[in-house]
Amino acid sequence: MSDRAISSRRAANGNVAGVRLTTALRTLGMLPVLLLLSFGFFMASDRFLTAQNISIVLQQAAINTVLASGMTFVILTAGIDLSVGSILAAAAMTSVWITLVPGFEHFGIAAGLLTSLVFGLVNGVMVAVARLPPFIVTLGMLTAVRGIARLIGHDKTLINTELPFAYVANTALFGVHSLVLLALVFVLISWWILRFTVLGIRIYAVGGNASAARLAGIRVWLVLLFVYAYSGLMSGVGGLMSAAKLYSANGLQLGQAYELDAIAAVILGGTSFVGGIGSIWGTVVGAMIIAVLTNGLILTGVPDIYQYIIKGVVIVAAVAIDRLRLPAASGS
Amino acid sequence: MSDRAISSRRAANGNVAGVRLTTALRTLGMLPVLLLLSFGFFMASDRFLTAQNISIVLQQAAINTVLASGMTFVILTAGIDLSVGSILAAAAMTSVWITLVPGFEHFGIAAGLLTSLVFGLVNGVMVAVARLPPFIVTLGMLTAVRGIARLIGHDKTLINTELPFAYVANTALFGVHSLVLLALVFVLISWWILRFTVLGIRIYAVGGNASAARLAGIRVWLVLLFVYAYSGLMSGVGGLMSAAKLYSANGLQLGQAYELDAIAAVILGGTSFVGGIGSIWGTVVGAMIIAVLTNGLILTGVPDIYQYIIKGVVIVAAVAIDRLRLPAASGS
Amino acid sequence: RDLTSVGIISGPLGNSFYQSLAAGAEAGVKKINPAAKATVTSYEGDLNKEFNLIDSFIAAGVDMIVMVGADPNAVTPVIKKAQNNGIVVVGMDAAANAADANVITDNRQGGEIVCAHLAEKIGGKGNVIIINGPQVQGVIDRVTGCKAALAAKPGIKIVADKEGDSSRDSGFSIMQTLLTQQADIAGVFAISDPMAIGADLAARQLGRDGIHIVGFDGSPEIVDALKKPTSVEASASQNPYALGEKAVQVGFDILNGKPPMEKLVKAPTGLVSRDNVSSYQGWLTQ
Amino acid sequence: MIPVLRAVHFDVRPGEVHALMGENGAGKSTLVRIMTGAHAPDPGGSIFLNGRPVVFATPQAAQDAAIASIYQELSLVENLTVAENMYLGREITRFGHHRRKEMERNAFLVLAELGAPFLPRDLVSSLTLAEKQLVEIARVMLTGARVVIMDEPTTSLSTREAEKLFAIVRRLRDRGVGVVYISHRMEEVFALADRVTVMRDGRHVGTLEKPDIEPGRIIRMMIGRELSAFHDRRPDRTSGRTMLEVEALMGPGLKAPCSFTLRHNEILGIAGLVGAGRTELARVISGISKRRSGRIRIEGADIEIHTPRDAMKAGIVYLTEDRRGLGLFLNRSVRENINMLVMEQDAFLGIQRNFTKAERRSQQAIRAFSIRLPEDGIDVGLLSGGNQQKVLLARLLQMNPKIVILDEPTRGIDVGAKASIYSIVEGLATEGVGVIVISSDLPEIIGIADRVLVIREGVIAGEVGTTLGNVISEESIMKLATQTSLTGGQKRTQDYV
Ligand SMILES: Nc1ncnc2c1ncn2[C@@H]1O[C@H](COP(=O)(O)OP(=O)(O)OP(=O)(O)O)[C@@H](O)[C@H]1O
Ligand SMILES: Nc1ncnc2c1ncn2[C@@H]1O[C@H](COP(=O)(O)OP(=O)(O)OP(=O)(O)O)[C@@H](O)[C@H]1O
Ligand SMILES: [Mg+2]
Ligand SMILES: [Mg+2]
Repeated sequence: MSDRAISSRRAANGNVAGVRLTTALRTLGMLPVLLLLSFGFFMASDRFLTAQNISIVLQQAAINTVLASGMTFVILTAGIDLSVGSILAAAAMTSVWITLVPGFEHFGIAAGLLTSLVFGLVNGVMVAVARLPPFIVTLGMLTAVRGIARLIGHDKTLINTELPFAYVANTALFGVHSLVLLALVFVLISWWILRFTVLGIRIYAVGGNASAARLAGIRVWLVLLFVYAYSGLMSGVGGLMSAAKLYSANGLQLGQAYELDAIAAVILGGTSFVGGIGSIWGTVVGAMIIAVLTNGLILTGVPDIYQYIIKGVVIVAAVAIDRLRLPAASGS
Repeated sequence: MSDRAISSRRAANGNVAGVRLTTALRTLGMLPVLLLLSFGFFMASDRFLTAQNISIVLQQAAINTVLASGMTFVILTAGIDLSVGSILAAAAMTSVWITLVPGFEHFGIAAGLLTSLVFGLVNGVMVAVARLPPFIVTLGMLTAVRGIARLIGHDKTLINTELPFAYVANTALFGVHSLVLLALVFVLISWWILRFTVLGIRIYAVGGNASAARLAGIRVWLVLLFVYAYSGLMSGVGGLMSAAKLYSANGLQLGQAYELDAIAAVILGGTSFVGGIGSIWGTVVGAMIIAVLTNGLILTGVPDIYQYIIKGVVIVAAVAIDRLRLPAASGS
Repeated sequence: RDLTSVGIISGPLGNSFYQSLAAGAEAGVKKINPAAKATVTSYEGDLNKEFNLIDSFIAAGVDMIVMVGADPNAVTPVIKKAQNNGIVVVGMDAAANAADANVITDNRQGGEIVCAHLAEKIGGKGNVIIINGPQVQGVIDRVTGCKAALAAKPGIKIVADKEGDSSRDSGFSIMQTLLTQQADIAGVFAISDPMAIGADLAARQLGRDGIHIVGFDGSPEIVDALKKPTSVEASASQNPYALGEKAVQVGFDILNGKPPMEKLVKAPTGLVSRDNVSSYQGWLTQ
Repeated sequence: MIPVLRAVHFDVRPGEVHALMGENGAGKSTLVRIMTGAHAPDPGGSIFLNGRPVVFATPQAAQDAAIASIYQELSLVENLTVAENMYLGREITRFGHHRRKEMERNAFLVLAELGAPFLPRDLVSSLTLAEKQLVEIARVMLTGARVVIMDEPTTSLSTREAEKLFAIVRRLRDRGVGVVYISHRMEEVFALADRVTVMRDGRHVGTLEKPDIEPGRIIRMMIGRELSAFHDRRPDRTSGRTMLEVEALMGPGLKAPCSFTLRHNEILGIAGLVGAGRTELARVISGISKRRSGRIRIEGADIEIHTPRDAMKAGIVYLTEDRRGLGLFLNRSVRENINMLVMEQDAFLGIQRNFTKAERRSQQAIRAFSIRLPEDGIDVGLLSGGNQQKVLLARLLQMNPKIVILDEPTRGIDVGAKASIYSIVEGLATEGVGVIVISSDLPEIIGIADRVLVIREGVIAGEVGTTLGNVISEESIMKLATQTSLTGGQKRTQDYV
C-alpha cells in the first residue's frame, strides 16, 4: 500500500502528465506481459501468428472474457462469484431445452438469460440483503445450480442441431467471429457502466469503503444486488455462447472450474481482491493471457504434464513481472 | 462490522462475564447448525447415529480438517491458499514413490512432509517477500504443482501394498481411528499456536491491519511466510493420510478441488476473508458440517443430482441460520 | 498422402487407461511415419475444452485427429468443421457419431460379462451395489450391460447406485458410507478399476468379508489386487493401447481412400478374473 | 519527482518537549514517518542518535533504538483487544507463550492513569475514535522509549483527557525522554513546548527557543503572513424559526431520551467528554445508528429516518469524526470524493455522467477550502491529514443541506485553515442553515457556538448560552460535563487489581 502510494505520489508531484501516464499504465496492466508471451510463442511456432490462429485464440478467450467482465464487477465490490460456471451450464441447458419444446423454439435466448439472471439475483439477495459472506453463498450456488443444470436435462446431453440461435456462435461480421464481437460488446457495456455511469462510481465506492459508502447515502445493498445479478447475466451470456457453439448443452460437463479462469483473468488484470481498484480493460488483457497461454502450449506441442507446470509458472511470473515493471500498479 | 462492534462493546460495558459469553458463542460458531443437521439425519436414517457411522464421518472429515487448519492460518492473514489439493497430491506421490525405492522405504513420511513444506515455502516467499497477490500465486501453484505431482509418477498411479507408513491410516487407539487422532493432534497444535503463542497474536494482527502491524515492529513478511509454510505442511500431512489410506497415490486425481472444501470449512466456521477474525474450533465445526452433510445424504439414499442441490442449499442455509442466531458473530 | 502431424485427444491423463490409449495412438503414428508429429492432449471432461482443442488442431494444420468424444453427438459440429478442413477424425474409446470412423470398446458387453461373473460368484442372489461414474456414454453402457446381466437372476437386488469420480478415493468413501447404510451386501460393481480397489480397501478396513467386487478396465492395479487376498473378483479387460493404435491405423487408411468396412469398430472385452489373471497380458504403455 | 521534504534539520534533546508546527501538508507527518523507519529518507539525509548515525530501514529498527511514536492516522489492529494492541510487537512472553494476565494488568494501570473509560480486554473495534487515541497514547507510555513522537495526539480528545496527556508528557520529559510534539492547537504548544520548530512546504523555516515562543511569530513563520488569532464575534442570530426538533430520541450509546431544538441561522455546539455520546447522538439523528424511539421533526414536519440516505433526502448531512474509516474513499480521486454526494445531479437519468460539471465543482471547492494538492485527479489517500479533512467537508456542502452536523470539524486542521472553516460555518448559518458542531476543542466551541448542549454519559446534562442566562465559558461547560457518578467504573476495576 504505502509503496504504491509513494511512487504514484511522486508522479503526481512531478507533473500532471505524470499522473495520467501512471493511470494509463495501470489500466494497460499486463499488456506488456501479453505481448512478451505472444512474442515467445511466435518464435516457437510459425503457426501462432497466422490470421486463423489469432481468430481461434480470440474465440477461445471470448466466453471467459464475458464471464470475467461480470466477475470484475463483483470483485470490485470486494466480493467473489464462484457460481459462474454452474450458472453458465444451467443457462445453456435451459436455452437448448426450450428450443426443443415445440412452439417455443425461438425463446431459447430469453430463457437462458432469464435463468441466469434469476440465479444471479439469488446470489445478490443473499449477499446484499441477507448479508451472508459471498464466498459461501456462491460456493453453495456452485453446487446447487450444478445439480439443477443436470436435472434440467435429466443428466443427459441436450442436442439441437437446428439450434435457432446458432448464429450467435457461427457468423462473422467484417471478418470478425460473432463470439468475439459479442465478447467485445459486453466488454464495452461493462466499461461504459464502470466509467460513465453513477452506478459505476458507486461500485468502486462500495468496494473501496463500504461503510463510508453507506454514510454517503449510497444504497450499498442495491449496488451489491446489481453486481451479482450482472455477473449472473454474464454467465448466462457465456452459456448461450457455449450452447450456440456446441449446438448442445450438458449439465455436468459445461463450465466446470470456469470460475477459476474468470477470477484469474480479473486478478491478472490488476483488479484487487480488496475491492475498489481495477478496470475492465485489465480483465480483457488477463483473459487474453490465459487464452494465448493455453493455445500456444498446444500449438507448440508441449506435453500435457509440462503444460500444467508451464502454465502455473507463467501465471505467477506474469504478476511478478508486472510488479517489477510498475510497483505502483499492484494493490495487493 | 459496526454491528459486531456494538454488541461486543455492550457486553463489555455490562460485565466481563458478558464478554466471555459472547466470545464463547462466537467460537462455538455453527455448532448449533451442526447439531441441527445431525438431528435431521438421525430422524431420516436410524443408521446415522451408530458408532460405526460416527467413526466413518470422523474419518472422512479428518483430511479436510487438517487442510482447513492450515487454511485457517492463511485466511486469518487475509490470504488464501488454493494450492492445498495439489500439494497434497505431490506430497502423497513423493512419499509413496520413496517407499518404492529400495533402501529408502522408511523415508516416505519425511519425503512427503519435506515436499509439502518446500511448496508451502515457495508460496510464502512469493506472497511475503515478493508481495504478489496470494490468489494468483496459489492459483499458479495449484496448476504447476499438479503438473509436478503427475510428473513424479510419470502420470501413473503409484501403488505400494506394503506401504511402511500405512499404520497412519489403519490403526486405532482407545477405539479411535488413527486418522481421527492425527487430525485432532494437528487441530490442537494449531489451536495452541493461535491461542497461546506470540506468533498467534501476530497472525491475528497482520490479518487485522497489516500496516499497523508493520508499524508496531512486527516482521509481517515472516508471519506470512510462516502461515503459507504451515498450510503447505498441513497439506503434506493430508497427503500422507491419503496415501496411507489408499496404499497408493495418483498425481492427477488426488486432492482435486480440495481447496474448495477446506475454504468452505474455514468460512463456515466463522473465519472472515477480511482477515483477523476467526478460530480453529470454528473450522473444525465447519469441516464436520461438510462431512456430515456428505455422509448423511448418501446414507439416506438421496439421488445424486438432488444431493448437489441439497448440499448447496444447506451450506447457504447454515450461514444464514448462523446470522439469525447471532448477528454479532459474522464479519462479512 | 503421408502422415505428418496428428492431434490426439485422450481422457484425463492421470488415469493410466487414457495414458495407455494415448501411448497406443502415438505409437500408431510413429509406426506409420517415425518423423510425424503427434500432440497428446486431454479434454478433461469439458465439452468446451474439446471444441477448443480441435480448433487449435485445425489451426495447427494436423492431418488427422483421434479423439475420445466427450459426448457421442454433441461434438458433431466441431468434427464437421475439422472434416471441412480436410482433417480425418477418428473416435477412440468413446464413439463420436460424426467421426469418419470409431474404434471403441464394447462397454455394454464388458458390463455384461463382468456382472455375469459377479452374479455367479454371489450364487445368483443377494444385494448388489453399483458404484457409478460420470454420466458419459461409455459409463452408461457399462451400467446398462451390468444391469442386464444381473436382471437375469431374480434373486439379485440392486440396493444402491452411487456416482463417484472414478478415483480410488471416491470409491473408498462411497463404499465406506454404503457399507454403513446396507447391513447385507453380497456384491459390488464399480464402473472403473480404481473405484473397485477403493471399495475393496474400505470393505477390508471395516472388516466386512464375503463381499465380491468386480471392476472394469483390466488395469495393472486390478491385476495386482487379483493376485492378492482381496475381495476383488474380476474386471472387464480392455486393451487401450491396441484401441489407440487401431484408431490411428483406421484413420490413415481413410486418409488414403481406404475406409473400413464398418464405421464403428467395436473391440470386445475379455474377462480377467482370479482364475485367469496369471495369463493376462495387461496394458502396454510403450 | 519532487521530494516532499527538502533538507530538513530537526533535533530533539533529552528532557525537552520539542513542538513541530506547520500548515497542513507542510511535511510534519512525513518527517515523523522517516524518523520512525516507516518511510525511507532519500540518500543524502541521515539520522543521528546520541551523536551516532543510524539507519532505520524498518519501524522495528527504530523501535529497537527506543523511538516510539503515535502516528497521525491511527495504527491499531481493530480485531485485537486493547491490551494486545498496547503490547503489539513487544509482548511479554515466556517460552514463546504470551502472558495475557500480566499484560492486561499492566495495561490496566496505564489506562487508569489516563482515565480511560474502557478495559484492557475490550476489542479496539468497539471503541470510539477518541478512545482509540487514548490506546495509542497508553501504548507509547508502556515502552521505555528515549524518544517519543506524538503526531497530533489530541485532535479528538476533550480538555479533561488532554490535561491528563499533558501531565504525562511533562512526566516523560522530566524522566529525560525527548518528546516531539505535533499539534495545530496553539494553547497546547505554549503550555508544553520548550522549543518550537516550524516547517513550510517541506522546508525548515526556523526553530524558536522558549522565550521567543509567541503566537504571532509562529503563525507568521507558518503561513508567511499575519492572521487574527480568532475570528470576530458573530452578529446575533438567535431569532430564527425552528429548523430541527428532536424529541425523546433513544439509540445505542444514549442512556436517556434526548430532546433539543435547533433554529435556522443557529450554530448549536455539543460538548462533552470522550465517550459521552455526542457522536452517537449525531449518528442516530443522521440515520447511521438505529433509532430506538423518539421523533425527529424538520421545519415542523415529522421525518422518518432509517438510513443515512433518508437523512440526506431530508436535508441533514453529517461530517464523520472518522474521516479515513467512515468518510473518504481513499483510493479514489479528490474530484470523485468531492462529487460523491451530488453525482446523480450531474448525470442524465443517472447514466451518462457530466464530467465538466464535476470538474468545475471540485476546482471551486479546492479554492474555497484552500486544499493543497498538485491536481484533483490524485487519490485522496495521498493528501495530508488536514487536507483530507477539508475534502470531506467540501463534499458535504455540495449538497446544499438544511442541517449540517459537524463532528470534530477541525480535526487536524491548521490555524490558517481553521479560520476559513469557521467563516464558512458562519456563512452557512447566516444563509439559514442549521448547524450543529460537535467538538472536543472547548475554545473552538466557545468561539463559534450560539448555544451549547452538554452531554454526559449518554444524557443531555444541560445547556449553556447567553440567552439562557448562563454565559458560554469553559467553567460552565466543564461543570455540566464532569459531574460523574463513579460507581460503574469502580466495579469494573476489581477484575484487574
Ligand atoms: N506517501 C506519500 N508519498 C508522497 N507524498 C506524500 C505521501 N504522503 C503525503 N504526501 C504529501 O506530502 C506532503 C506532506 O504531508 P504530511 O502528511 O507530512 O503533512 P503534515 O505536515 O503532517 O500535514 P497535516 O498537518 O495536514 O497533518 C503533502 O503534500 C502530502 O500530500
Ligand atoms: N460502535 C459502538 N458500539 C457500542 N458502543 C459504542 C460505540 N461507539 C461508541 N460507543 C459507546 O457509546 C458511548 C458514546 O460514544 P460517542 O462516540 O458518542 O462518544 P463521543 O461523546 O462522541 O466521544 P468521543 O467521540 O470523543 O469519544 C461511549 O460509551 C462509547 O464507548
Ligand atoms: Mg500530519
Ligand atoms: Mg465523538
